[in-house]
Amino acid sequence: MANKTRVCARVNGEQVEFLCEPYQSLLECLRDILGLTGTKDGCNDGNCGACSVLLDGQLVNSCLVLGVEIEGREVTTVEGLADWRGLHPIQLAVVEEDAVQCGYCTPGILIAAKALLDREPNPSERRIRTWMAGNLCRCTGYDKIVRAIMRAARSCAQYDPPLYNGRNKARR
Amino acid sequence: MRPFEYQAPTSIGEAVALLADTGERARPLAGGTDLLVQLRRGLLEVDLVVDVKKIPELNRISFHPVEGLTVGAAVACAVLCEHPDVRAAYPALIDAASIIGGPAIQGRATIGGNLCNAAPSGDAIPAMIVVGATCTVAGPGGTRAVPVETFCTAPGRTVLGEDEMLVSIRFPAPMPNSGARYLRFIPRGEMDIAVAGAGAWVLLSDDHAQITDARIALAAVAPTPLLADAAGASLIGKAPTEDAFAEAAKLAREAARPIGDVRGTEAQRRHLVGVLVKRALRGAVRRATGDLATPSGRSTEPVQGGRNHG
Amino acid sequence: MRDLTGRQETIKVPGKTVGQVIAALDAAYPGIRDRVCEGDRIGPAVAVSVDGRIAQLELFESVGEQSEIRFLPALSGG
Amino acid sequence: MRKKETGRADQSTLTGGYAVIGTRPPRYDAVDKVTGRALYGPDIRLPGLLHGKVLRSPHAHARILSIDTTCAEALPGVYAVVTAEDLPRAEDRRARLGEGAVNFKYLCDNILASAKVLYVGHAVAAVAASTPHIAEQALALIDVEYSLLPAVVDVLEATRDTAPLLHEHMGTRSLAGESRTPSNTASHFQQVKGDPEKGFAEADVVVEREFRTATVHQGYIEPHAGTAIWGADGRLTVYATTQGAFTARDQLAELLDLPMSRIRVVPTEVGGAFGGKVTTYVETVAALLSRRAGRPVKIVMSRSEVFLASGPTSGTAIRVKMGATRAGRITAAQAELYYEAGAYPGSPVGSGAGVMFGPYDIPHGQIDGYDVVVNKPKTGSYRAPGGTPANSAAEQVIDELAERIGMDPLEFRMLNSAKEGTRQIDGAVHTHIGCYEVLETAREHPHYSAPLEGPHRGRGVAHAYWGNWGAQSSSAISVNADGTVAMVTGSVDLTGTRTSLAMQAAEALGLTLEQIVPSVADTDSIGYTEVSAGSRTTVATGQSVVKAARDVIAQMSERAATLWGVPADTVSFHRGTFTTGQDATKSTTFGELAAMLSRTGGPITGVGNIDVQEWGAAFGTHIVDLEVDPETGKVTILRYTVVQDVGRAIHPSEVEGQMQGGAVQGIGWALYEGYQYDEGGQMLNPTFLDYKLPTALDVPSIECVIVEVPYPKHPYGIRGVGETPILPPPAAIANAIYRAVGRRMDRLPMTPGRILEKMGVI
Repeated sequence: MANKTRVCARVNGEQVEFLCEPYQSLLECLRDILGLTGTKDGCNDGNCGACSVLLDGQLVNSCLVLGVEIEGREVTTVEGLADWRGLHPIQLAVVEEDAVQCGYCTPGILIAAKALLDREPNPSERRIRTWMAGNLCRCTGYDKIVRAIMRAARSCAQYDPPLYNGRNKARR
Repeated sequence: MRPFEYQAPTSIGEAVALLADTGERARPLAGGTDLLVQLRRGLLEVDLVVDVKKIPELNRISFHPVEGLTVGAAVACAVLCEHPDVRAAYPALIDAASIIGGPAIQGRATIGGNLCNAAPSGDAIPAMIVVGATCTVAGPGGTRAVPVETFCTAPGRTVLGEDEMLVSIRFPAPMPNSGARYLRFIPRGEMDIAVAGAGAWVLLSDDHAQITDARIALAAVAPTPLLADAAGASLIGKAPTEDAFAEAAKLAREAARPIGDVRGTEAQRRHLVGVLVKRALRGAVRRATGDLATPSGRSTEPVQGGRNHG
Repeated sequence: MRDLTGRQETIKVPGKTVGQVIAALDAAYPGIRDRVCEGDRIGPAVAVSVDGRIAQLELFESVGEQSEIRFLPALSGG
Repeated sequence: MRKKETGRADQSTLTGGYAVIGTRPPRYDAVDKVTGRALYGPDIRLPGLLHGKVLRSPHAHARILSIDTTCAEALPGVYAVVTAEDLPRAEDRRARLGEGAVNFKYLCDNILASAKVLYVGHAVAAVAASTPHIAEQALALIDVEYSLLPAVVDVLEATRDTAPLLHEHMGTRSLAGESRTPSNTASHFQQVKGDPEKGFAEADVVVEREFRTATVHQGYIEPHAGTAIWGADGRLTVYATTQGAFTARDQLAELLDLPMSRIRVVPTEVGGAFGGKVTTYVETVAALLSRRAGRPVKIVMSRSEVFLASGPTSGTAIRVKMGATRAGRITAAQAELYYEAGAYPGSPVGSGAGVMFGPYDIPHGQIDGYDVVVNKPKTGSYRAPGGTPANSAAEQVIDELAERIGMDPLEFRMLNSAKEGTRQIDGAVHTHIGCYEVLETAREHPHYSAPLEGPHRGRGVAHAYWGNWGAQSSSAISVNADGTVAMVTGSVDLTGTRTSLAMQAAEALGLTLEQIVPSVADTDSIGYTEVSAGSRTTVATGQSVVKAARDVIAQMSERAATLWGVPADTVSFHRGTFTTGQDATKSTTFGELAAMLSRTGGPITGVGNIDVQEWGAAFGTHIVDLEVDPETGKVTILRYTVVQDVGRAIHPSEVEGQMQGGAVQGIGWALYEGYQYDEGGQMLNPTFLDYKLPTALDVPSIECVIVEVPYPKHPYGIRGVGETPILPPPAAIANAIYRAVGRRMDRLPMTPGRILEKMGVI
C-alpha cells in the first residue's frame, strides 16, 4: 500500500497539516481526517453538488479532487462561511427564506451560491437556476433556495469577507 | 478506491519519463472529472496518477491573430470560457466548453481531458473538429501533431501511446466570414451527457451569398466523435438556405452510426442528428454574418436544442 | 368474500364485538372466519373497520347496534 | 370558514386569531444546518470506529451455493466478516410495522440473503475494516458460488404461468384465502361498489386506457447510514438516519432476537427520506459486525447501493375504464392495478386503489389490485405510496372524459366532487373534506384563466386525494424555573416538525416560540412514537404535544390552587395567566408560577401519550403550462400552480415547502425519472447522472395557494400536507402535453423520445 503523503494547506483560513493516502479524495480528507463533516457526500461522482467547496476561490466538487492536490492551496467549506460576527449573508438569507428542509444539500448550495455571488453580484433568476443546476435538492423544489440567493445578493453588497483570527479559531 | 501513487511533475520531460516507466498502469490527471470516477468505479486500475496541472505548457492559453490559438491540455473549461480572445474568436469552443457539467465540474474539467477520455459523447470534440484543431502530443522522442478528428480511435481509446501525453490543442486563426456553432440535445437543462451533438463550421463568400467551405461533426452517434465529410461537402457552393441545411442534415443522418442505450434509442439519435445539424448550421451562418453572440461565461444558459435556441 | 355470501355485499348479523360478528357470519356463511382470522387474531393481510375506523382491538373491538363493519386488505401508507 | 393565501401574502391573513400558529418563524434546526454543525447518519465519528461494506449480488436471480470468506478475514485491517449465518432466523410471521404489514422472514432475507439472491444488489455478506478502502478490497476476496436462475423484472411478465418463480412456495393471498398454486402474484384484492355493469350501461361516453409507470426512487441526497456499538455488556446502541427510531429499534430487536430494552436507537438528522427510510437496511448488518469486532462499526451506502439495494417504489401496469353521461355525471369507474412489490411481497397497491377515485362521487365501481413480486429491490414507501401511478392513470382518463363530453376539466371534476358522506369504492365514507373548495379555488385562480399563446403550448390540470394518517405519538413537556419549557417528542424531524410542533405547544401554553426548546428523543427517553410518515407528524404528534401542554396547565393549576387555598377546579388559564373564580384579586402568570414550583411540590412534566384514530384527508389541484419542442420532444414547464387544502397552515412557509417539494418530485416522476433494466435484470442507470432528478433549471417557481378547510377533530384544524402534492403532476403534465401536441401519453416517465414516438416523428 502507498505511503501516506503529508499535505499542508489553508482550510477556512487556518493552516492545516495532515497525512493522507494519495488516492483519498479531498471530501474524505475534510470529513474523515480533518473532521469537517459539514461538507456532504451525496453521490461521490460529481452529480449532486453536496460536496461543493471552494479551492482557491474556485467552485469544485471535493469528491473529484484528490486530497494531495490541495498542497499549498486554500480551501473554503461551509464551516468557513460564518465567523465570530455571525452568519454570512447567504446563510442568513437561507434561514430567513426557509430554504432549508432536510438540510443535507444546504452546505453545497451555500458554497455554490457564494461562488456565484463572488463573481456576479446581481444574477438574474434564470442565471441562478442555471448556475445551481449542479446542486441537487430533493426537498424544496428550489423556489425558496432561489429566493434566498436573490435576497443574499442584495445583502452581500455591504458585507466584508470573514476575518480569520484568534477569536474566530476559538469559536470553532 | 484501489490504492495508487501520485506524482506532480513540473516539466513535460519528467511527466513523459514517469509515464514511460510505469507504462499502461499510469495515467495523466488533469481535471480528474472522468479519471477519478472511472478509478472509483473500478472501470480502470492504475498504479500511478501523474498530475499534469503543474506543467506550465499545459496551463497556457496563447492567442495570435495569425498563428491562432493554443490551449494547454490542463486548462480548465471555466478558465477557457472567460478568456477574452477565445470568447471573441472561437465561440463554438465556448458553446461546448460551457456545457460540460455545471460550474463545479467546469472548474476542473478540461477540453484536453474531454479529448483523452475519448467518449463518443464528448461535447468539446466536434467543436474542435469543425474548426480544424490539431493536438500536440509529447513522447520520449519529442512531439508530434495529430488532427483532432483522428485522435479518438474507439470508445475510451486514443492514438496516444503508453509513454505519450497530450500537451496542447492548436486552433487555426479564424477566417473572415467564417462561423461555427456546437449544439447538443439532453433531457434536462444541464448536467446530462449528450444524447446527440452536432458541430458546424461554415465559410461564406464576402457577400455572404454562398458557402465556400463547411465542416460538420457529430457527437454520441458513433463509436467516436465523427467528422461527417459528405454532409459538410454538400454545402460547398450553395447558398446558406434551409434547403441546403436540410440536405446536409440528411447526409449527416446517413453518416451517423448510433446505438440505442440508456440515454436514447437509435431512431431518436438519428433523428436528433438532423435537427441539431440544421440548428448548428443556422447558428454557424449567423456567427459568420456576425449576428449571434458568444454564450455568456461558464455554465451559460443552455443552448442545446432547448426551445427557441440555436 | 362475495363468493361465500352469494355475491351479497351487505349482511346484517348480531354481535357485541367484532369476534362475535365474525362468528355469526361464519355460522351463516361457513368459511368466512378462516379467511379473516389467523388463530385468535385478525390475519395480517386483513383490516377490519367499525364505522370507518380500523378496529385496533381486532376481535375484541366492541360494535354498536347499527355499526357498519368492513373487511379490507391491510394497506400501507407513506 | 375558508381562508386562502396566495403565494407569500401577509402573514396576518393566516393567523386566524392565533398568536403563534400561522406565523413564519425561523426553524429551530436552520442555523445548525447552514453552518454544517447538524449531524447526519454518515457524520457519526467515534473512537475506534470501523467501516463496514456490504457485498452485493451481481445477479438478479440465483441460488447461493457457497460463500467463502476466509481470504477476506485474512486481509490485514479486516476485523469482522458476516453472512446470513450470523442472523438469528426470523420466524415466518407478519407484524404491523411503520405503516404496513412486514413479514420478518422477508425483512431478514432482504438484509442478508440466505438461500437465494432475488435482485442485483441483494446483500450476501459484509465486512468491517479499519478503512472503507480496505473493507472494499476485502469484499473482492469473498468467494460466492451462485447457480443462476432466470429473472423477471416486468410486472405483467411476472404474472404469467411461464414466469420464473421468486418464491417457490408462495401462493396468491386474497380474502378468499391463499391459493395452493405457486405464483409471483403475492396477493389480489377486489373492491366493488354498486353494479359497475349497470353504471357503464348508463354512460353516454366510456373511456378505457392502459398505462405503464417505471420504478422510481425517493432520491434523498443522504445515503442510508447506520453506526452500531455493541457493548461488552450486551447493550446495543445504533445511530440511524431513519424516519422512526422506534420502528428501527423494533426491527433490530426482531432481527437480532434481543429484548427492546437492550437496544437504544438514536435518530440522527435525516438528509431526506420521503418514505424510503422506514425500513432498515444497514443498521442490523452494522450491529452484527460490531458484535463480532467488539468495536463500533459504521456502514454508509454508496449512491449506486442506494439505487440498487434500498426501497424504491413500484413500477406499475394500470387499466382504467370510466363512463359518464353527456350531462357530465360519472356513472361508473373500473380499474385493474398491477404493482411491482420488488423481491418480496408488499407493494402499495392497496393505497393506490384507495385514493385513485377518491375525489369523486361515483355510484358504481370496481377495483382489482395485484401485488406482484419481481427481481428488483423490495419496494418501500415513497410519498403517498402507490398513489401517484393510480392517480396519474385516473386523472388522464377523467381529462379525456371531460374533453369527450365537451366540458371544462375543472367544471367536470367539481360536478362530480366528493363531499362529506360520499362513499368511496372501497366502502370508506368521506368525513369533513375540502375537495370541492380546492377545485373551486383552482378554477378561480388567475393562472387558470390566463391566456396561453404560442404553438405547441398547453395547459393541464389534475386533482388528487390522499387519506393521511394519525396513530401513536408520545411527548413530554417539562417546565423550567424561568418559565421556559423543554419539549421532547419521539417524532424524527424530517422537514421542520420540531418547529411546527413547538408552535402548537406554544399556542396551547400561551408562550412565545422562543420560550420552548424542542428536541427529538432516542428510544430510551420517551414513549413509542410512530414513523414520521403518512403526513402524520404535525397532525398526530401535534395532538400529543397539545395533550402534554394541557397536562402541564392542569398540574400548574393545582399548584396555583394550593398557593391560593382555593379548589383546583376553580383555577382557569388563559393566554399565559392563571386566575380563580373564587377571588378576583388572585392572578399569576405562567412564568411567576414556574418560579414557585420548587416550593410547591417540585418539578412538573406534562405527558402526551396518544393514539390518533381520526384525521383529516387532503385534496390538491395542480395547474401547469408547458411547451413541447416538436423537433426534440423536450418539455419546458412555463408556469406551475399548486392548490391544496391543509386544514390550517401552522407554519405557512413550511407548508409551501411541502407543496413545492412534492410538486417537483412529481414533475421528476412525470418527465425524467425511472429505473431502466436490461433483460437480465441489471439496472442500467444507478447514478444521479442517468437517474435524472429535476435541477433548479428544470422547474419554474412553484406558486402555492393554501386553502384552509379546518378538520374539526384536530385542536387546530390541521390536515396532513406532505404527501398530496406529489400526486397530480404526472397527470397534469400529460394532460398539458395532450393540449400542446394532440397526443395522449400512456407511460411514465414521458421522456422526449417517447413524446417524439407518440407524435410519429420517430
